[in-house]
Amino acid sequence: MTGMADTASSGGDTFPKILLHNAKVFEDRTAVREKDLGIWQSWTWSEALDEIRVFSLGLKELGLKPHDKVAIVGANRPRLYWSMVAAQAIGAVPVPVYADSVAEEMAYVLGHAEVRFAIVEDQEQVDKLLSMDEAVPTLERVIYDEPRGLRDYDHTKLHGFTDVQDIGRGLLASDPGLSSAWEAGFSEANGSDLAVMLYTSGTTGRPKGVMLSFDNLIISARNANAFDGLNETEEVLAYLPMAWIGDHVFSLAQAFTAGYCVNCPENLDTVDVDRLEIAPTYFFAPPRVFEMLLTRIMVRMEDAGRIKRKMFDYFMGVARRAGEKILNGEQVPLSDKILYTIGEFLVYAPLKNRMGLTRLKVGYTAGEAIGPEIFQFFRSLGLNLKQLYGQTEASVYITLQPDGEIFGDTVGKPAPSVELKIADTGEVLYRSPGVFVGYYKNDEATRSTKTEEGWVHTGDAGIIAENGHLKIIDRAKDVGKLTDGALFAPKYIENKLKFFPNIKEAVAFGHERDRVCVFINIDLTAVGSWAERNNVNYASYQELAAHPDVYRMIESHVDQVNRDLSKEPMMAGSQIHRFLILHKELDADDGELTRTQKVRRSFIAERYGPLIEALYDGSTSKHIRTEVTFEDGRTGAIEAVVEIRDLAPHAATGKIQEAAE
Amino acid sequence: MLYDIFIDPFVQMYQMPDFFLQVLWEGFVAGILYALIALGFVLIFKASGVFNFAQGIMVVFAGLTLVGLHENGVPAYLALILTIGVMGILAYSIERVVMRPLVNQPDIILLMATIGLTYFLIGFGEFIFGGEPKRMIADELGLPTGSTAFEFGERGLVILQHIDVAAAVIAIIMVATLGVFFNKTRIGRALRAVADDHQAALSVGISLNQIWAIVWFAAGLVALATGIMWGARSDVSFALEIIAFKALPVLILGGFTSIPGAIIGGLIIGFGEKIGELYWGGLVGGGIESWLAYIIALIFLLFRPQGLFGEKIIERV
Amino acid sequence: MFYREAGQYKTSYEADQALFPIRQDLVGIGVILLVAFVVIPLTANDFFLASIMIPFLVFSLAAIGLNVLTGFCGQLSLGTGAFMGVGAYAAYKLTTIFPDVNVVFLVLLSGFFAAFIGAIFGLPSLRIKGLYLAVTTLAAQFFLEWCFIRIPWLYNYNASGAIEIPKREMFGVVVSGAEATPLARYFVVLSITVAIAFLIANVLRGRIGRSWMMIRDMDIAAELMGIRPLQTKLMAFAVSSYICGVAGAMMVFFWLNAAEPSSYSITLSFQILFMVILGGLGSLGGAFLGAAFIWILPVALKFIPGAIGIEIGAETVEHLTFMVVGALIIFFLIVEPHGFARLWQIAKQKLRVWPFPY
Amino acid sequence: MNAFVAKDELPQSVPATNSDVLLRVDNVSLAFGGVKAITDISFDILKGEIRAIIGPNGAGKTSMLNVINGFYHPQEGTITWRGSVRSKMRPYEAASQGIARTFQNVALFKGMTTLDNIMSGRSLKMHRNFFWQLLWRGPAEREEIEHRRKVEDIIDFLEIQAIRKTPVGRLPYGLQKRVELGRALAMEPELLLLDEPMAGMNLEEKEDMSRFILDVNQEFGTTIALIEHDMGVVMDLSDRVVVLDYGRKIADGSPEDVQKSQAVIDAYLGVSH
Repeated sequence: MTGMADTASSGGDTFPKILLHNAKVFEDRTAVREKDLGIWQSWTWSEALDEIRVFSLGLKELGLKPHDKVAIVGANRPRLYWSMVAAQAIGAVPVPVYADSVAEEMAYVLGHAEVRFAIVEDQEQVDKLLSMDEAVPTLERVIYDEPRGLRDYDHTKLHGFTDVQDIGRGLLASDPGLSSAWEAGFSEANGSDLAVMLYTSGTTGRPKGVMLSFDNLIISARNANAFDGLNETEEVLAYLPMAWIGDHVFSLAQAFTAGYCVNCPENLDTVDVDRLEIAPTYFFAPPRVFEMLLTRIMVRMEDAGRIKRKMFDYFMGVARRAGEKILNGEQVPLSDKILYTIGEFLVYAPLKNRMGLTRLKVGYTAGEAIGPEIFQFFRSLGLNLKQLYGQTEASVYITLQPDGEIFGDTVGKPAPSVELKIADTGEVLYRSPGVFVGYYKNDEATRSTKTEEGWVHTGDAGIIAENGHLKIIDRAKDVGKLTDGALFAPKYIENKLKFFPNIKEAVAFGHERDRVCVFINIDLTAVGSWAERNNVNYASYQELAAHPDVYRMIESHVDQVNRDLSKEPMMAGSQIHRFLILHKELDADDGELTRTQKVRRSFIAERYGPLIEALYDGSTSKHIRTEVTFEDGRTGAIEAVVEIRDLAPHAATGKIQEAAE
Repeated sequence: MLYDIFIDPFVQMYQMPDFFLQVLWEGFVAGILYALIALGFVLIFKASGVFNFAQGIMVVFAGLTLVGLHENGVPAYLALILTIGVMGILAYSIERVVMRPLVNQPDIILLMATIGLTYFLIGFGEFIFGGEPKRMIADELGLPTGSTAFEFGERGLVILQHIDVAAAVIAIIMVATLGVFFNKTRIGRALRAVADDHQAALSVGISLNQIWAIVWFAAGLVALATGIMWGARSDVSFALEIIAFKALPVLILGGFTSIPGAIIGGLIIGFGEKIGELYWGGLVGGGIESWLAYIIALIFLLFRPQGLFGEKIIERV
Repeated sequence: MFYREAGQYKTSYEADQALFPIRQDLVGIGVILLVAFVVIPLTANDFFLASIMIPFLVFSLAAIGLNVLTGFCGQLSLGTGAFMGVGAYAAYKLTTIFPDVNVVFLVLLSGFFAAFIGAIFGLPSLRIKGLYLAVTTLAAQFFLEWCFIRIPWLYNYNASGAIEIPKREMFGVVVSGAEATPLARYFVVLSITVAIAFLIANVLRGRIGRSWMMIRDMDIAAELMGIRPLQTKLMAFAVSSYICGVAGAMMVFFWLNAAEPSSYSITLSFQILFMVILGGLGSLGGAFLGAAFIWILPVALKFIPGAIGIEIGAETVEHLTFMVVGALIIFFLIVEPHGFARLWQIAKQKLRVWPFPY
Repeated sequence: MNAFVAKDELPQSVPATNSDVLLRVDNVSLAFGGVKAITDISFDILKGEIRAIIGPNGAGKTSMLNVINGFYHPQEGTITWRGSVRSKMRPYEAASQGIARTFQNVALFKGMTTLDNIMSGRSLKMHRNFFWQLLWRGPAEREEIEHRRKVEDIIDFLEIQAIRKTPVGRLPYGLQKRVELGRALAMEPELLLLDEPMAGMNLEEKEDMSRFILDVNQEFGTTIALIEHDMGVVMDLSDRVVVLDYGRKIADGSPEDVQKSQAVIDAYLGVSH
């Protein structure tokens, strides 16, 4: 484990300073690529500096002042990343915002942050911002990257990215000394200054603005780089929302501190192809991405010829048996080693190639628990996939799995320079250099989250296993009790359900009730493909969800979960007694999921109140009418009669002494 | 020079009318035979849209089978019947093995397949019957031989080979039969329906496969007749295959789908070729028969791309 | 399976439009060229060079020529043999008239005569399409064949009526005539074929190649995009005939040594057409595959009975070869009407997405 | 012009000054072997407008487009293009004068990729001769890249990046239509003729396509003449509408006026819609 990295020695303590440093040290190394107009347009570090410099000068000319807040709205684009650093060079604070959030949500964030400038991707975002005049009275200027469709807009408040750059370029041409003046402008800034504000989407209440200093980000990033030995040769794909701390650290903080290259995909439809082309060496994805990759592999292999499928199954068996051990450097029989080598040629390497993970050095997953089978699948292919546990408030890193110490059910050991403790309530607390400065304009929340001594409440309940690894059970506030006193950890149950590819989401109920019941959301891709193979006809999601065969299949999954639960003494009491399959997909547009695709339990409980009632009053079906929002913003309603199934729980079999864990 | 081209031939025609008549007769007979081959093409093209390159080799194959059977001691008429049977089996096999799997493929692929078929039949025919030319069993089949000379004018003679007369008669009978077949019989009408619209034909309950087997069989019969006639004039050999190429300009002239077109086209080519060869050929060293038909067809195409009896193609976008 | 494309990203249009944008393909081509230029000359015997490789390459080039016209521009031609003959006779006349000029240069020059003749016979293509056009090209075939027989000047009034290739040297090495070694001929043929294949690949990926394909895929739309149909088609005829002409000249200069008019008969036209169709219309690689199939298969077939110890007369073998080739042609047309190139494409796609089916 | 003969109840278009007229059709008639497809039709298309041509099936709309871009030659009447009366011209000449079009039934080059299809629209703007093409390296490649950039802009504009290298034959119909529009745009036409650009599309695709058409009109200032069946789309998109029925013009004017015209209502009621 490496100690705290030295900030002064390698580049500087703010991103603008590091940029200057990188432009000197890495000069002609590619800093950023974007698939645009069919090819990977590339910029070296020195070109990036030039771009950022002129843009920054232009921003200043337009009136951007230190401590101003600058909203950044859009998909991952080099110019938007540059905008953040350009703003920081003036002393302003970038506030990346989720580009797909609805206008109202965005207006709240921008209003709360009191942004003066906004730098956005395209017409869609411009329209959104222009409609927020009242909600965001501070907003003075909107700068857009993509001019299409904006030609006829009133340009008094509106500027093109390149126009702003041209202003800067013009100034620079007329006054050559401006460049050094610009550099002098941020030389006085230091690591304790505010670097960025990220709004956490939060499962409840209004988003909170997490203020992070340069020190928070840069020290955390350097520690993480040292931990996994990342350097300027890495390639990463920037495809996760820019407003999310993960992307901010991976695609900006770590990229700047390590000097590696960030690749922006062409658009959301082409991420898979773009990943294949770039073959990132360092890759981060939430579990759902890995789930999707695995589901797609399995679905496609279902369509493969028999021989090929046999071969695939056989070698995946070999991989399951030996792959992880080989990756961990453990001893395996020679026969397995040989078989694994053949499998590598026939199956594993081609699979990794198709996923674009051939060159992967380190991969991380976090955000939610990943299904052990999914996790194991990727590791057994020889991919160094690891879990980490992090938060926006911690500048990501709280715990990390060190190489060779990978356990599916834990999230690793404390990251470098991170202290960890478990409160009496079971809640996990940590203290680290990455700990945030505070919530913006919300001291109360800051005080309740961060103690005087700098310990931060994660809000998660967890335990530290004997090997020193942290194991997360659930949200601290979500862990409840059944009326018979048995522990009820809804997320734990839901995750077990979601590990089945056919189940996309699950919502468990049971706190202060006599038994556990769940809502289940089927995965349309997986179940649809299953239906096709089994000649199950359906016209709509709703029809498929209500199909008796689907019910039968899901019932077997639930039963399997019950069997698993019955083996765990602490959980045996919370087996699922009843379940139903929801007639619609849970959707962020309807407020059922957060923007990061987490279920909003209380909202769902309220919305589907009649169904919960039905689950507990013993009825076998229930009529429900639900308001929905379509993609284009219109609303409508769908109605359905949802069937409810009962299951018999399994007898508890776990040994009682394990209950201590 | 210009005299040789534009005046002299006509002067000759006038001066030696008997020779001219003889040439015309030769042209007529050749034309009839071309027309017979073209007829085979048209039958298949009309019903299945396949440009059957193997028609030429089918002629040879039919002739060889007939002669070959007779050589092995089968009486002539029985051999004829057996040959008809063989052509039936061939038609059925082609439909089954070649045409059915290739249904709905582009024209050129079907054309290629028939050329592949040609190769196969050449190999097969030579393998069974050997490659040497054989004499057609015209006598045994009761076809007339010998010739009759008609005196013409003061000193001229026009000689008619009986076999040629028989050929002409048989050709006319075949065309008439086919005409009746197409217009009066149920299958014939079905065939025409297929030619017009495959879907429509299917919807009235006619099996395309049956129809194809039938047209290939019909084409096989035409081939047999052609083989006998042509064989009686020269010999039955694989050299006959080349006459298949002669049918192409005939088809261009007559249109790919028209039976009367095939006849008239055949006659035009037959007359044109003989007259061209005998009156103009000498000017350029002779042998122009080999390409004259094509040049005639080519020139013709430039002015009427759809052939004499083809339908006008209106391009639409 | 062998295609590991991850990490092959293009940062410029040059790289994106390269002839072989996938690295593995580039390596594959490199290996093939290495085998062709180094391994085969070092290991092959004279029979293999003279009876298999040289004709294979000559036919490949001819198939490329026809493919330009038929596969890329959509104009069916049955006159390939004759256009090859034009090249052969032109080169023969040229080398008799200018005995001191480099023979390879003359062979390449002779293609222009074929191109000119080809363009003339391409004129009807403005009005005539499909099978009808094929028939007009047959006119070219028979007319030109007739010329080869009836114009003694073309074969220098030889009593045999055939052209006999004189001895010619290049850089001090005999490359044509009876004395030339198979190895020397092989290098000349290989170099010309590879060079022309490469150059024509360039044309095909650019504006002109695209205009041909536009005519092929939908001539009306092409015209509405500003393509002049006649110009474009004539150019395809000319380029195609040039290549065929060069192939025809190579055929007699570096392979047969002597040729009669019947060497360039309709049979040759069909042979080349088969190579193109079975190889795959619209694929340069397919031209090589098709040529290999049509040329090498019969040669191989002749050896099979002997190899497995059955004594069959030469004639019978000949007949059987015809049958087998004919049957195989039909078989392949049924299995994959788009030719070996498509089979290779499918196989390649399978290898690229391995282990997935798509 | 016989505008006064029993036609005064028809909505007439506002007379435009000559300089604004991009194309004028005067008294054009077209017949195929005695069957009249178009009878004595006159109308004009102004620079920068979106002009819709509507009418029941078989009204002669497509024939009209075919006349405009030179595919059919009318037996009677004249066509004035950019102020000069046009004599008989071949379609490729029309193309070189800045008229591009799309087709009712997608007429893409099926054997080529999306990229190549759109590149084919640049044919007229590319000039490197055969010998440069042989060499590729150098001028031919530079020219290719120069045009590739423009084509990539169009791909970006139409949001079809994901299908750039897909053979068009494999694309769903809606996308094919979009590629075809891209191909026409690549010609940088002055007048763009769209033959039922939204036929067979679902609602979402129609909305996308409408947006593209409007964007093309506004961003590039391209004049557009389009045939469309969906009256909603026509009313939303077009500046002026000309209505044909049985090869004759029955109305001409703003969408609102045309909608009110009795002749149009009759024509549309006469056929099942």
